[in-house]
Amino acid sequence: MPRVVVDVVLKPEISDPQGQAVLGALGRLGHPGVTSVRQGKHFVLEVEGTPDAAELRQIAETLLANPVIEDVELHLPSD
Amino acid sequence: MPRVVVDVVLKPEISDPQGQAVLGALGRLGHPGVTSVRQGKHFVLEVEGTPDAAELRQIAETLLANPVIEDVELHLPSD
Amino acid sequence: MRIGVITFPGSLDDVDAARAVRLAGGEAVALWHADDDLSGVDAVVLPGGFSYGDYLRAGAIAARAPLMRSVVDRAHAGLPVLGICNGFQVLCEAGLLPGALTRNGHLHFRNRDQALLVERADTAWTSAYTTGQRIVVPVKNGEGRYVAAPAELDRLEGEGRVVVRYADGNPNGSSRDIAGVTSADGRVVGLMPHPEHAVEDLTGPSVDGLGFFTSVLSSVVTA
Amino acid sequence: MTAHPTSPGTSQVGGVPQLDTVELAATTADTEQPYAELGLRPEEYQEIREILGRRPTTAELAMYSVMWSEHCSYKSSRVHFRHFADLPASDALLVGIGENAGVVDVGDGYAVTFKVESHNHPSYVEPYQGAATGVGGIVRDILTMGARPVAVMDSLRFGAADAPDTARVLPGIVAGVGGYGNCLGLPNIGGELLFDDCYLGNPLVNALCVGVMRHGDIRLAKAEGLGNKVVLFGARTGGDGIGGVSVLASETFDAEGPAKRPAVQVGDPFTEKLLIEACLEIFAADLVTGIQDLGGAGLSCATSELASAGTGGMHVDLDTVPLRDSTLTAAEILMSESQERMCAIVEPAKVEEFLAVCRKWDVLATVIGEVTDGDRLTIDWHGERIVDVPPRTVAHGGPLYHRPMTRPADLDGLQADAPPSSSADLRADWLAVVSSPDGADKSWVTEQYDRYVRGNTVLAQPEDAGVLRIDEQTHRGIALSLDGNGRFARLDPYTGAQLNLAEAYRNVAVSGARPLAVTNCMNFGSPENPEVMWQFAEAVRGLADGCRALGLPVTGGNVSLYNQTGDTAINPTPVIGVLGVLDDVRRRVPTGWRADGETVLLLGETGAEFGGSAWASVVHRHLGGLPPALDLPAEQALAGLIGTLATDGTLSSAHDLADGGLAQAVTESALRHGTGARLRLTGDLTAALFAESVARAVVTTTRPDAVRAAAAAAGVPVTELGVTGGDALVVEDVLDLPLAELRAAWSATLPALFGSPEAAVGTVPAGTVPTS
Ligand SMILES: Nc1ncnc2c1ncn2[C@@H]1O[C@H](COP(=O)(O)OP(=O)(O)O)[C@@H](O)[C@H]1O
Ligand SMILES: [Mg+2]
Repeated sequence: MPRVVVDVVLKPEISDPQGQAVLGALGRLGHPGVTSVRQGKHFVLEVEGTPDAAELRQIAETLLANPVIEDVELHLPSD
Repeated sequence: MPRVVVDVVLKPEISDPQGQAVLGALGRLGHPGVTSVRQGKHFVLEVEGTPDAAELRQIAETLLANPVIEDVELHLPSD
Repeated sequence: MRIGVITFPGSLDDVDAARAVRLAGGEAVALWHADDDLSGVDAVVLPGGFSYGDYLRAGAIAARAPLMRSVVDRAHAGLPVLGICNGFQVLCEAGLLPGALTRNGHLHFRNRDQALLVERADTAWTSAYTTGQRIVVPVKNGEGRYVAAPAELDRLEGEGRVVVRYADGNPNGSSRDIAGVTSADGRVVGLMPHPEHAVEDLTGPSVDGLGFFTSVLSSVVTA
Repeated sequence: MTAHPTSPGTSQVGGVPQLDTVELAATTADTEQPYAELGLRPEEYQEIREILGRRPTTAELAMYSVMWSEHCSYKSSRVHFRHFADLPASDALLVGIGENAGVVDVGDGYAVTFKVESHNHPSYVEPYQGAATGVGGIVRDILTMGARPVAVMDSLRFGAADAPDTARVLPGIVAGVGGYGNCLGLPNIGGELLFDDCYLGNPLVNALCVGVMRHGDIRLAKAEGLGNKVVLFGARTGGDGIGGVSVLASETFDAEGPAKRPAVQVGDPFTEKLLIEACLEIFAADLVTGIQDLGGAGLSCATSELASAGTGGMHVDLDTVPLRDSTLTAAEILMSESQERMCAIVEPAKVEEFLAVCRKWDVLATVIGEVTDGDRLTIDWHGERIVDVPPRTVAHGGPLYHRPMTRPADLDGLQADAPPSSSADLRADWLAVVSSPDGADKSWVTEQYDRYVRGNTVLAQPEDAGVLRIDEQTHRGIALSLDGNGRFARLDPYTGAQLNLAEAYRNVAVSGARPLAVTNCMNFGSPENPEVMWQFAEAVRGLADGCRALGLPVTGGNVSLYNQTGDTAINPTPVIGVLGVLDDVRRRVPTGWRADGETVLLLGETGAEFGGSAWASVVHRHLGGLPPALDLPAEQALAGLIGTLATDGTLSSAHDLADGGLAQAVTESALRHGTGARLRLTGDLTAALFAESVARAVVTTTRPDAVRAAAAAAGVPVTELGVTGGDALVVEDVLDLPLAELRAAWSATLPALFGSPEAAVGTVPAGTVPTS
């Protein structure tokens, strides 16, 4: 069954306390080489038949992400 | 600066209430073609210098994910 | 005066909102998310809770409920709508109010008695207060950090759309201490703190929250 | 589905996997079965063979093994419960021990059900989900009785506050308790947070839930009525937690944690919330004849318990169970501890309506079987019979051990080792006690819990007891307290259990309520250690004797054994919950001082009792001597006195004295609303401030003469301590503690250890941060 992956990330201007917390923990645990962490969401969808790119883009942009604060990366099976 | 992406997904046998809720919403919103949704976390790390694959794997598997319930997919810049 | 209180799957403070409506002197009408019609109510409250578990994003799935289409249509025609906590999140997700509510800056759920300053005492839900009045009501949320692009925040401030602001400390890292905002016409109000938990001496930190519910009664009468 | 050490697969016959049926089992007596791996002893396996007259099938073996585990069968502890059963009948008790939870009459036709349960080992393995599913499980027990769950409480114990593993488990456990309860819309109205080295590697997570119903609404877990349908509803069944709770809770962890690492369950509070609303609608429409939640041992437990409590048998078609993972074996489906599931017995004519209510709430519901005549529980899978057992033997036929018991060899030495009895610096000791992790402000934890939801919370943490209104017209209400003290129980488990009971009773009484009934969670080490078994037996005997003296029934509870790391057991830790009733919640008595100029009185008598005290522990790192002397008649007199004074509104505040003595109590009363006091103490000042003598409370009033008169009539000694007011706690000629200094010391401790909630950056590793 075709799998579609959607990654949702916060817009750069929106602060990300979860990413910040991870970055802080990495520093304390001795990984100073990591200089920035941003945390987003990762969706894996299974689709029946041929995925309809337009429909999936609409799902990703209007339901899976909130366009006020988030951006979307859509990975269709052909990608 | 090199970017490393880590996707954290629930192990297949662990239930995913969040994915279930999204799937339910998709059904109600008229997208019956999507038959399964799993929700995970998506981390984008920026690393200074050349990323050390072993160190990053350790970070991903012990800090970003809880190995009791989650699996990790690590995408290094060269991937 | 009939005030509808919508129950979504996972709504929790619907019983509290209905009680607050009754104590204010209104009639609380239970509305169900899956229905289409608002049963002719004069105003609507979207209560707190965790609709759909707050899975995906707080309020995101509830904002797409069938009844919300009617709420959006009627709100554009001036129906007073109050969103409390999860209800505020739903109103933002439904596009009735600007901005978004995100994970608290400290990453914890936070329940405490919170001081607020009322900045707009002329909306449908705040006319019982005076501008600058200080009130104390509970705040309790895990995703209550109000955010919007800086330019959008400037615009909202410029238009006087901030209804209540946190005082004596910001419980969740909200931009510019914003606790609640209104639509341009002052009929739709959303806030993270819970006025419905401050309506009785016995159970609340104060009775400061009752004003939201008495306000709408007079606003409906005069509308 | 990855292979699991405790999940028996299909049997191999000539290298070909073949379904293990009853028929096959009857003809293959010699097939080797992995009973030991499943936690059964050879003689237990033998007994199963005798019961069945053949070897068990793979599926039957799975059922017996989980149901006969320590966790589900109470095989080590059950013989000691006769002490509870022997208690005199109580008029208030509507349903006693043996059901999912006991039920108590609280007047005006209302009934209250409450119970406390442990989720210790799962919370160690996965703090957030372990604690969350602990709350979920106890809520379903309460729901099953027919009640609307109305509040939760949590009692938490960790290793040293600054130990790295405490930093690993505490934030997740607190977030899990809050995450689940908040999302269900249940106010958290109290609990405990304590630290002791003995809990390192074995934290205790005990959760209590309380529910309210009308007398007529009580439901029981029984399958009756030939032809009635068995309906499974709630979440799908998955491969999570197979053998989880039961196996995990019936095993000792070594330093690396559990040897077997069962898949952990992930809680879904949203589904549970829908389950609650659907059940309450189903109850209101009278659509079930019996109901049972699925907790430990999952379907094995629900089907065998329902069937054995009923009059007939039961047949289940396992292929109808909705699965999340189609590769599960029959045995795995029977053992799965997937959360948020319930099982109901429904008359055929009501099935459609039942399913319609479930649809309304988006709850998946499936008819999986029916009540049969005869007395067998039969289960089919892929058209073959894989289970055919007498259900009682699974549910209640488990082994009963009379484990050997010996008084701990070190106890005499421990009791002889009395703590110091005099303070070198009262002021420094005071600050040390109230800023110790046990004495410090708990709001770092309790602010993560919703206390307001449902709008009936009259008192919640940090008050002595949680108080809830249950009727808005009559103002009837209930009070609850949950208390334990592992130090007292370590020094003397018999007296210690009674002291814990006395403390919970006192907490309920000082809030203005009349104590009515008791629940308990017994947290102990390995029952295979005779010294631990002795501690357990003594604690149970003590609790029962205490309840007899106070005239209170034990309505139920839970036993958690194997709480130890390697060979070292935790302190014996009975956690006791007491339920009380208030005829009018407007008469509740809070702990805090609000007004200046009120008289501060001490009720009760103080002796130089420091054994097991917080002061000895914090200041001298000492545990030894005898715990304070028990005086249950004095507790009753104090409770009666405060009840009288609450009813006529004479008291402005009341706060019981327990851990940390008077110093701790007045610190809390003063800091509640920022009102100080001037006190004058006489005699032995160390005892006056830090002794933990029982049956005491500090009260404030504007009518001290009325209090004195009532106390004299009740035979309760009264000492005038001073007057409220000012911004310091002053003990004349002894010390002066500005409230600002006191508050800084008291409130800084937990944020310093676990991260300031104001800081944008948390301390929680991402793996334990839930993504919602
Ligand atoms: N320490 C105890 N004191 C009194 N009753 C107990 C205790 N431990 C268990 N019980 C009772 O034994 C019965 C079975 O307990 P349990 O198997 O934990 O129930 P459930 O599976 O419904 O959670 C219940 O009635 C419970 O209240
Ligand atoms: Mg049960």
